Amino acid sequence: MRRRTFLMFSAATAAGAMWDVAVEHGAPGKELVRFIPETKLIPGVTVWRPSVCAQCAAGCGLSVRVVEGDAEVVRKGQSGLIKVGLAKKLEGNPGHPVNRGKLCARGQAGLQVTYNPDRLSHPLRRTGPRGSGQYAEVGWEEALGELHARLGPLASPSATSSLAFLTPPLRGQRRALIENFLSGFDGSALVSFEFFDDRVLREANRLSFGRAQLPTFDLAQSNVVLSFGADFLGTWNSPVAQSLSYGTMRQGRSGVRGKFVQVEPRISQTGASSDEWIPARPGTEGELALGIAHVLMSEHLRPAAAAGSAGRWIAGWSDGLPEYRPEAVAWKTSVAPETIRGLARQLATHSPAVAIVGGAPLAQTNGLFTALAVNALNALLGSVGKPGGLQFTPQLGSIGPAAPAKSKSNAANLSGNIQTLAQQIRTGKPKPVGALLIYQANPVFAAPPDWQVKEALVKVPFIASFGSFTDETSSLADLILPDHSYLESWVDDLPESGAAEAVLSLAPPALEPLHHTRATPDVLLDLAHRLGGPVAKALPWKTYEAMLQDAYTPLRHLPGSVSAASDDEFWSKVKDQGGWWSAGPVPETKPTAARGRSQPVKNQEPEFDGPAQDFPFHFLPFPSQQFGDGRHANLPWLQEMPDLLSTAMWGSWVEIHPGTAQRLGIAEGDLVEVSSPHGVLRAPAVLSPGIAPDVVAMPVGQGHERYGRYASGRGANPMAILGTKTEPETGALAWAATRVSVRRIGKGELCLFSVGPLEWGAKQLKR
Amino acid sequence: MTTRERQRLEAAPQDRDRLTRDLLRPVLHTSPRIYLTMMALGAFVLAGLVAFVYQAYWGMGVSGLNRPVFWGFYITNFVFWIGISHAGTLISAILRLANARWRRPVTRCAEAITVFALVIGASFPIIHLGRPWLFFWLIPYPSERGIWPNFRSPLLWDFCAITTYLTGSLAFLLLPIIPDWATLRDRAIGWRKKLYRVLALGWRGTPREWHRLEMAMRIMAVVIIPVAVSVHTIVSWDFAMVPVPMWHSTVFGPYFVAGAIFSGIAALIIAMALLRKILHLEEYLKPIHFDHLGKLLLVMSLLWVYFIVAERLTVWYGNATPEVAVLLATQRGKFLPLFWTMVCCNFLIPFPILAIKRLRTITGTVIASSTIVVGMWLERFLIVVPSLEFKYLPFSWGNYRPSWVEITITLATFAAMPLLYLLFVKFVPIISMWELKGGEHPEPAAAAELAPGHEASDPWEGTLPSAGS
Amino acid sequence: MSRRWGMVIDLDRCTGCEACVVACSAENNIATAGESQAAKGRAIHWIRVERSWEGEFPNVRVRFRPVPCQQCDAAPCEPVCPTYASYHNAEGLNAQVYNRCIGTRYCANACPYTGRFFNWFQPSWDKPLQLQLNPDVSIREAGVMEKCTFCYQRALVAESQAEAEKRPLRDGEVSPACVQSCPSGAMVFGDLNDPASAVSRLAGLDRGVKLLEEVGTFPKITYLARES
Amino acid sequence: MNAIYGLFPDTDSARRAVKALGEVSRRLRFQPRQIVVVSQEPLDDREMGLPRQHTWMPWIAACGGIVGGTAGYALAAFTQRTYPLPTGGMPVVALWPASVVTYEFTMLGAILTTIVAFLATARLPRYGQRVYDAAVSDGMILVGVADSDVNAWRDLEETLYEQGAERVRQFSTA
Repeated sequence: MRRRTFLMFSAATAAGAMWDVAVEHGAPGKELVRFIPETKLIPGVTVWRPSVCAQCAAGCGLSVRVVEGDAEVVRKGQSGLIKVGLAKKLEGNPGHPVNRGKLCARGQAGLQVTYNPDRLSHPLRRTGPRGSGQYAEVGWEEALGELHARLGPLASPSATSSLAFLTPPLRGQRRALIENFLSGFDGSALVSFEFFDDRVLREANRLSFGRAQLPTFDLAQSNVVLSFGADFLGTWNSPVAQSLSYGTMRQGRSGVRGKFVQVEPRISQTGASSDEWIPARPGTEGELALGIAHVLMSEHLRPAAAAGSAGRWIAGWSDGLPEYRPEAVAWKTSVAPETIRGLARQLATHSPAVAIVGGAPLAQTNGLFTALAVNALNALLGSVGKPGGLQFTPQLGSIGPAAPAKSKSNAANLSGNIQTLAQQIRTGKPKPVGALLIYQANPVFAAPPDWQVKEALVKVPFIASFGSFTDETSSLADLILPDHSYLESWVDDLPESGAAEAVLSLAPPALEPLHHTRATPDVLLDLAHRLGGPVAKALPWKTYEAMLQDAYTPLRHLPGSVSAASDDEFWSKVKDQGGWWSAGPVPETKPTAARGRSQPVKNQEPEFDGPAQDFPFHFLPFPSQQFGDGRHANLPWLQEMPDLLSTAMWGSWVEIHPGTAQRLGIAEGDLVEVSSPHGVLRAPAVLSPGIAPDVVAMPVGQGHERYGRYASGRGANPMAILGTKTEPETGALAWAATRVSVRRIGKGELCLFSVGPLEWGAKQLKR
Repeated sequence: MTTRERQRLEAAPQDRDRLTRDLLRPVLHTSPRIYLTMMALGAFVLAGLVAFVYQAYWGMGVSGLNRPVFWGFYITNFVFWIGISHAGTLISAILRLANARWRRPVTRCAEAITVFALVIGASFPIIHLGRPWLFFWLIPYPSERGIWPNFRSPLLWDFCAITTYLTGSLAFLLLPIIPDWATLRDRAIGWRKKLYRVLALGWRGTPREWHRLEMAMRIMAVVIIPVAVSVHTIVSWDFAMVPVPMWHSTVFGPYFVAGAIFSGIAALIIAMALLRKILHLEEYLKPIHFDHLGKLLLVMSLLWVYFIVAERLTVWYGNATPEVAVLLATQRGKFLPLFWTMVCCNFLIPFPILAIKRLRTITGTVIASSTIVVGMWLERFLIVVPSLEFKYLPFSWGNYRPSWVEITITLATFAAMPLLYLLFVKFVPIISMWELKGGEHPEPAAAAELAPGHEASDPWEGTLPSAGS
Repeated sequence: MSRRWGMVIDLDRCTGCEACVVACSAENNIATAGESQAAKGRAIHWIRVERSWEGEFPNVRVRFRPVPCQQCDAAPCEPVCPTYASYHNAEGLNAQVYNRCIGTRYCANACPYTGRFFNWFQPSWDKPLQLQLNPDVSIREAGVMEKCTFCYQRALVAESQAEAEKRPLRDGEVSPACVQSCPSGAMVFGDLNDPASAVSRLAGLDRGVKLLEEVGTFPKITYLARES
Repeated sequence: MNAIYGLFPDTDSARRAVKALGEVSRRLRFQPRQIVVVSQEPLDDREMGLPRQHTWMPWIAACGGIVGGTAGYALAAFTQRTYPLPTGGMPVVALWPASVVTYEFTMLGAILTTIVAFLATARLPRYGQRVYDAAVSDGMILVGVADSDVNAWRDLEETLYEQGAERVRQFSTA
C-alpha cells in the first residue's frame, strides 16, 4: 500500500511534468508531432549503460542510467516529440578498476553537458565578424562540403600553407585518428593544450624512473603520505582512484591509520584533509624534500644509494646532500628544522611512506628540480614500485593502428604547444597556417595574455571547430561542426594512472543523439574519405566504431577481464563491460630512456614575475573544485555547488590571509583589485585562515566571456593576469610564479552558502 | 414630589438626550475628512492586498525570508497583533468582574480592538503560508485527502485557541451592542433603520432581557479571561515547543501574556485618545481614564522588565552555547540597535512618564503607549528572527532582511486596524450608551440613603459628564 | 522486524569533495536556485558539507562534515506539522509528503540541523535540462518543504528487485545517491535493525557520535570522529 | 394583543407606577405578570418591585463546557487514532497536546452555549409587534399592562398618570 501510494505519487508527478511540456507546446500554432520511437526501451524500466567520463583526463568508467522519456527533437526540419532513452544519472562503473563505481562531483555533473541548454545543435557558419558570435545554421552536407573545400588545397603536396589541429591532450584511438588525419597534410601540427598539463612531472618521471607518465599511488597501504602541493583528492591526476585508496589508508585497515601531511602555501581541498599543514614558501618545496632526504641520510635512516638512479639528478646526493641541513632549509622554506627532522623520522619509521608532488610546486621556474627532488626522496624511502608507494599503470602501447610511416615532408610536423603555434601563425614559418581545426581546447581563455593566442588565432584564414559549445576559442571559428556529447558517442580512453593494471575504458554510445550533431571522429573519417589520397589511405575506416574494433580486438589475446572465444564475442563483452583491463603483464610502450641529459639539475632559486617591492604577494591560481580548469563552468550543478572552504557559489573570489587583509583594510566580501605586471582583475575577497600571509589565491574556472548562459560574464579569470615565466627545461608555463599587488576597491558581492562564522566548534562566548 | 426630584425630572431628559445625541453623532453623521481618511487607509490596505496576491502568485520568494530564517515579519506581525488583541476583551472582562465603574466608557472601545486585532493577527499565518490557498487544511473536516489535521501541532492549538477567542470576543463585543442597536433602530431612518432593526433582534429592554444579557456578560467575562490567557500562551508555544535556542523556554507562556496585555493597553490608550479627538468625545473619555490605564500600563511595564530579566538572566547564567549565541547577538551583536531601542521604548521612556503622576496625562500616556507599541513590535521581531539566524549549527547561520512585499503587507495591517475601527464607529456607538447611562444611577443600596455630598465622595466622581457642563 | 535505515559517515575518510552534493541534486531533481537566489540563502542542498577552520596560522586545521537530514527518531520537525506532511514512516524515515504540505515552514524552524528546504519559487529547468529529471522523484512545487529522503525511491527499487528474485535484501544493496557516489567510502548505509549490517557495526564504534545529541533528537546518522 | 402603557421620565415614577399597578391588579382583573416594563437601561428588579429573575444560564454554560471539552478530546483522539501517523517519537494519542485541544474546546463549548442560552431565554430574536414605544430610546421608561380587559383601560390610564406618566398610550395589534 505504502509503495503503491508512493509510486502513484511519483508517477502522477512525472506525468504532470511531461504534461506541462506537452501543454506548453500544445499551444495553437506550436503543435508538436510525435515521431516513431527509434529505440526500444520498456517505459519506466531503468537500463544501466556503460560509458567513459570525459570530464577530466582520469578516464573513469561510467554507468549511465537510461530511462525512456519524451524529448523534443527536430527530424527533417520538423520539430516533434520522440520517445528516446534519456540519461538520468551518471554513476561510476562498479567494475572499472580506476573508479570502482565511484564518481566525483564534476563527473556526475557531466549529465548537464549532454542536456546543456547552450549546446550547439546544428552546424553553424559565421555570418558576422570573427569573434562576434554571429552564426547561421547550415546543413551537414553544406558544412562538410565547405570544410572539404577549405582543407582540400592544404592536403595537396604542393600546398603553401599548413593545417593545425588544436586539441587537449588526447589518448587512445582519438589521438591516433587525428594523427593519422594530419599525416596527410604537409607540415601540419597537432597542438595540444591544457592549462594544468603536468608536463614537468612527466619529464621528471621520465628522468627519475624512465616513465614519462603520471604515477599511480597505492595509498591504501601507505602509513605516511607527504604531499607537496598535489590536490590529489580534488582535481589532480586521478582523483577518484586516489580518494578511494585514501579512504582505505585512513580507516580501511584494522589498527592502522595512515598519516597525511600536506605542504602548500594555501590549504586546498586536499590539504583540508591533512593531519598537518606545512605552508612552505612557494618554490621551495624541492628544498624541503631534500632537507628531509638529508635527515634520512645523515641520521642513517636510509642509505643514499637506496635512491638508485633517481638520486643522480640531484647534485650532492651521494654525499648526503650537505647543503640541505634542516637549519639551512628552514631558513629558505620557513619550515622549522624540528618539523623537517620530525617528518623525516616519521617517513622512515612508518613505512610504507610515499611522497606526492603535483600542481603549483611544479609550476615554478624550478619545477623540474622540485619534481626530481621529490622523486629522489620517494626512491630513497623505497616507495617506488612497492605496496604503499607509487607505481606506474601499464600502458597498452602496441595497441591500435600504427601511425603511418612519416613521409619526408611531414617530418617537419610540429607536435607543438600553443606558443609555437602562435609563433608559426605570426611568422608564417616554417609554413603559414592555412587552416585551424579546434577540438575542445580553449587556449584563448586559459593562456596567459602575453602569449597573444587570440591575436594570433584570428589571423588564421580558416578556423573550424568541433566543439559542442561556443567558448572563447571556438567563437573565433568560421565553421562549427558540433560533436555529439560523450554520452552519445563511442568513447575510448587509456588511463595513464589510477590503476595497478593496464586499462582500456571503452563504451558505445549510451544515448541516441539529442541534437543534429555528428561524432567528430566520424566526421574526420568522412572527411578523410572525401579528401582521398594519403589521408584516406591512413584512415580507411567507414566509422569510428570500426576503427575502435580493429584497434582493440587484439586485446583478446592478452590476459584480461574478458575471456571470449571469438573476436565478436570479445567485442560485445568489452562493450558491455565498459572496457577491458589486464589480468597480467601486458606488452607496454617501451620505457623511454633518460635521453638528452646526463648532468644533475641545478637548484635554481625560483624566479617570480614582477618585482617584490611593487608586487608583494605570490599569486596562486588553483584548479577549482567545481570547474577544474574552467571547462565545467557552464554546468549549473557545479556553479551551485558550494566551494568546500569558502562556501562560495556562482562566482570567483580572491583568498587573502585575515592578517594581510586587515593590514590592507580589506574585509570579507570587499571588492579587491589584483594587479600583476600583466594585467588587472577584480573579485570579492574571501578571508581564509588557511593561506600564507604573503600569498593571495584565486580559483581558476570563472571569468568566461563567452561560454553559455551559466558561465558567461561571471567572476574573474586569474589567467588573465599571469606572467609568462616558464620552467626552462620543459618550457612549461610557471603559472604559480606571478607576483601581484592587492588593493581594496569597495564593497563587493559574494554568493556564499554559509554566512556563519568560520569555526563551528563550541567556542566559549565572552559573556 | 420634592423639589429635588422635580429638578431632576426637568433636567434629566435633556441631559440624557444630549448623551445619546453625543454618542450617536459619529454614527449618524460622517464628515468628509473621515471619508478622506478612510480612503487613504483603504489605499494602504489595497496595496497590502496587491502585495499578498503578488506573493501568492510568484511564491514566498518575493519575501526576504530564506534558509534558515523561515519566519520573519509575518510571524512577528502575527504575534504582535494577537498581543494587541489582549487589550480589550481581557481588560474589559477583568474590569467587569471587578465591577470597576470607570470601565464603562472604555469597554467597547477595547473589545473592538480585540476583535479587529484578532482578525488581522489571524490572517498572518495564512499570509505566510507557502500555499495560502490551502489554508483550510488546518481545519478539521472530513476531507477528500482522507486525513485530518495533526492535533499535536501547536499550529492546530493556535487555530483552536484563536477560533475560541474570536468567537468569545465577538460575543463579548456584540451582545452588549444589541440594546444600543435598538436605540439606533428607533433613531435612524432609511436603510439604516432596516439594518438596525435586523441587528437589534427585536430587543425592547424588558427586565427579563436585561437580566439575561447581564448574566450572559458575567459568564462570558469569567470564560474569556482564561481563554485570553491561553491564546497568547499558545502563541508562545508555537515557539517554545521546538528546540530552538531561546525559544525553547518555559517562561514564554506568561512572558507572552504579559507582553500582550502590555501592548494591548498601550494600543487601547492610543485608540481612546484618537477617538476622543476625532469623535469629540472629550466629555466621555476623561483624563481619569487615561490615568487609570496609565497605572495599569506602568504595572505591565515593570512586569515586562521582570520577564526580560527572568528570561535573559537564566540564559546568561546557564551558558548553553547555542542560547548564549542568540542572547549576545541580540544584546551586543547585529541586533544591538533594535534591542536597546526596544528597552528604551518599553521601559526607559514610558516608566518615568507613567510613574510620575504629573506626567501621567493624556499626552503623557499616549507618548508612553506609542513607544510601547513600537517597542513591543520590536520585541516580537527580536524573539522570532535572532533565534533562527543563530540556530545551533554555526555553518547554517543566516541573515534576514524584509522585502518590500513584507513591509507593504505590514503597513497595510497597520492601516487596516484604524480603517476597521473607523467603519465600526460608523455603525456602532463606540461608547456603550446603556452602560454609561446605567452608571448614572447610584447603586440600589446607595439610592436608599442618597445624601448630599455622597457623589463627591464617590471615587469615580467625574467619570461621567455632569449635567450642564 | 521492519527495517530501520541508518547511515554512518566516517569523518576520517571524508575528503570534502562534494560528490555527494551533486549526486543528491541529480538523483532528487533539485533545481538550481541561480546566483541571486543562492546569495539570499535559498540554494537547496539536501546534503551539505560543513566546514570549520580551527587554529591560527600556521597551525591551521580544517574540519568538515557532510550533513544531510539526520532522520531523527524523535524528530522535532514531525509533530509540529499541522497537516501531517512531515511524519515518521514505518522504516523510521522522516517522510515529507509534498502534497500535504501547505508551507508553514514550521518544521524547518524546528529542525536543529537546518536540514529542511523550502521552495521559494516554482522550480524550473532551462530546456532541455528537464530531460535529466529522475522520473522516480516528484518535483516539488512552489510553497512546499522538501528534504533528504535517504533516496527512498532507490530503496523501493532495490526492494522490488529482491522481491522479484525471491531473496532477502542484501546489506549494502540499498544506498542513497550520496553514499553510492562517495569516492573515499566515507558513507555507509543500511539497516540498523540488522545487527550484522555494516552500518550497525560501524555505528557501534567508539568513534561514533551523533550530531547535537544533547537536543534529544536521536538521529539515525552516526558520525565517526576524525582521529586527529 | 393589546396593551395600555405610560411613559415615565425616571425610575422613581416608574417604580411607583409598577407598585400602583400591582395594587390595582386585583381590582382591574389582571395578573401582576401582565405588567410590562421596558427601559433603555437595566433596572433593578428588587427596587422596581418586580419579581426576581432567575436563570439556569451558568449551569447551562458549564454543561456546554463539559460537552465541548469531551468533544474536543474525542476529536483529537479520534483523529489521531483513525490516522495513526507517528510523529516525533510521541504516542499516537498524546495526552499533553490533547489537553490543550480539550481545554480550548471546553471554553468554546461554554461560550457557544452561553450565547445560545442567552438568545433562547431572552427570547431573541423576535421581530413581531410587541408592546414597545420608540420614546424608550429617548430615556423614557415604559410601564403598562398587556392583554388586560379593555374596559379597565380608563382606570389604568388614570393610575398611570397619577404616578407621573408623561404620556399614556394604547397599543393594539390590528
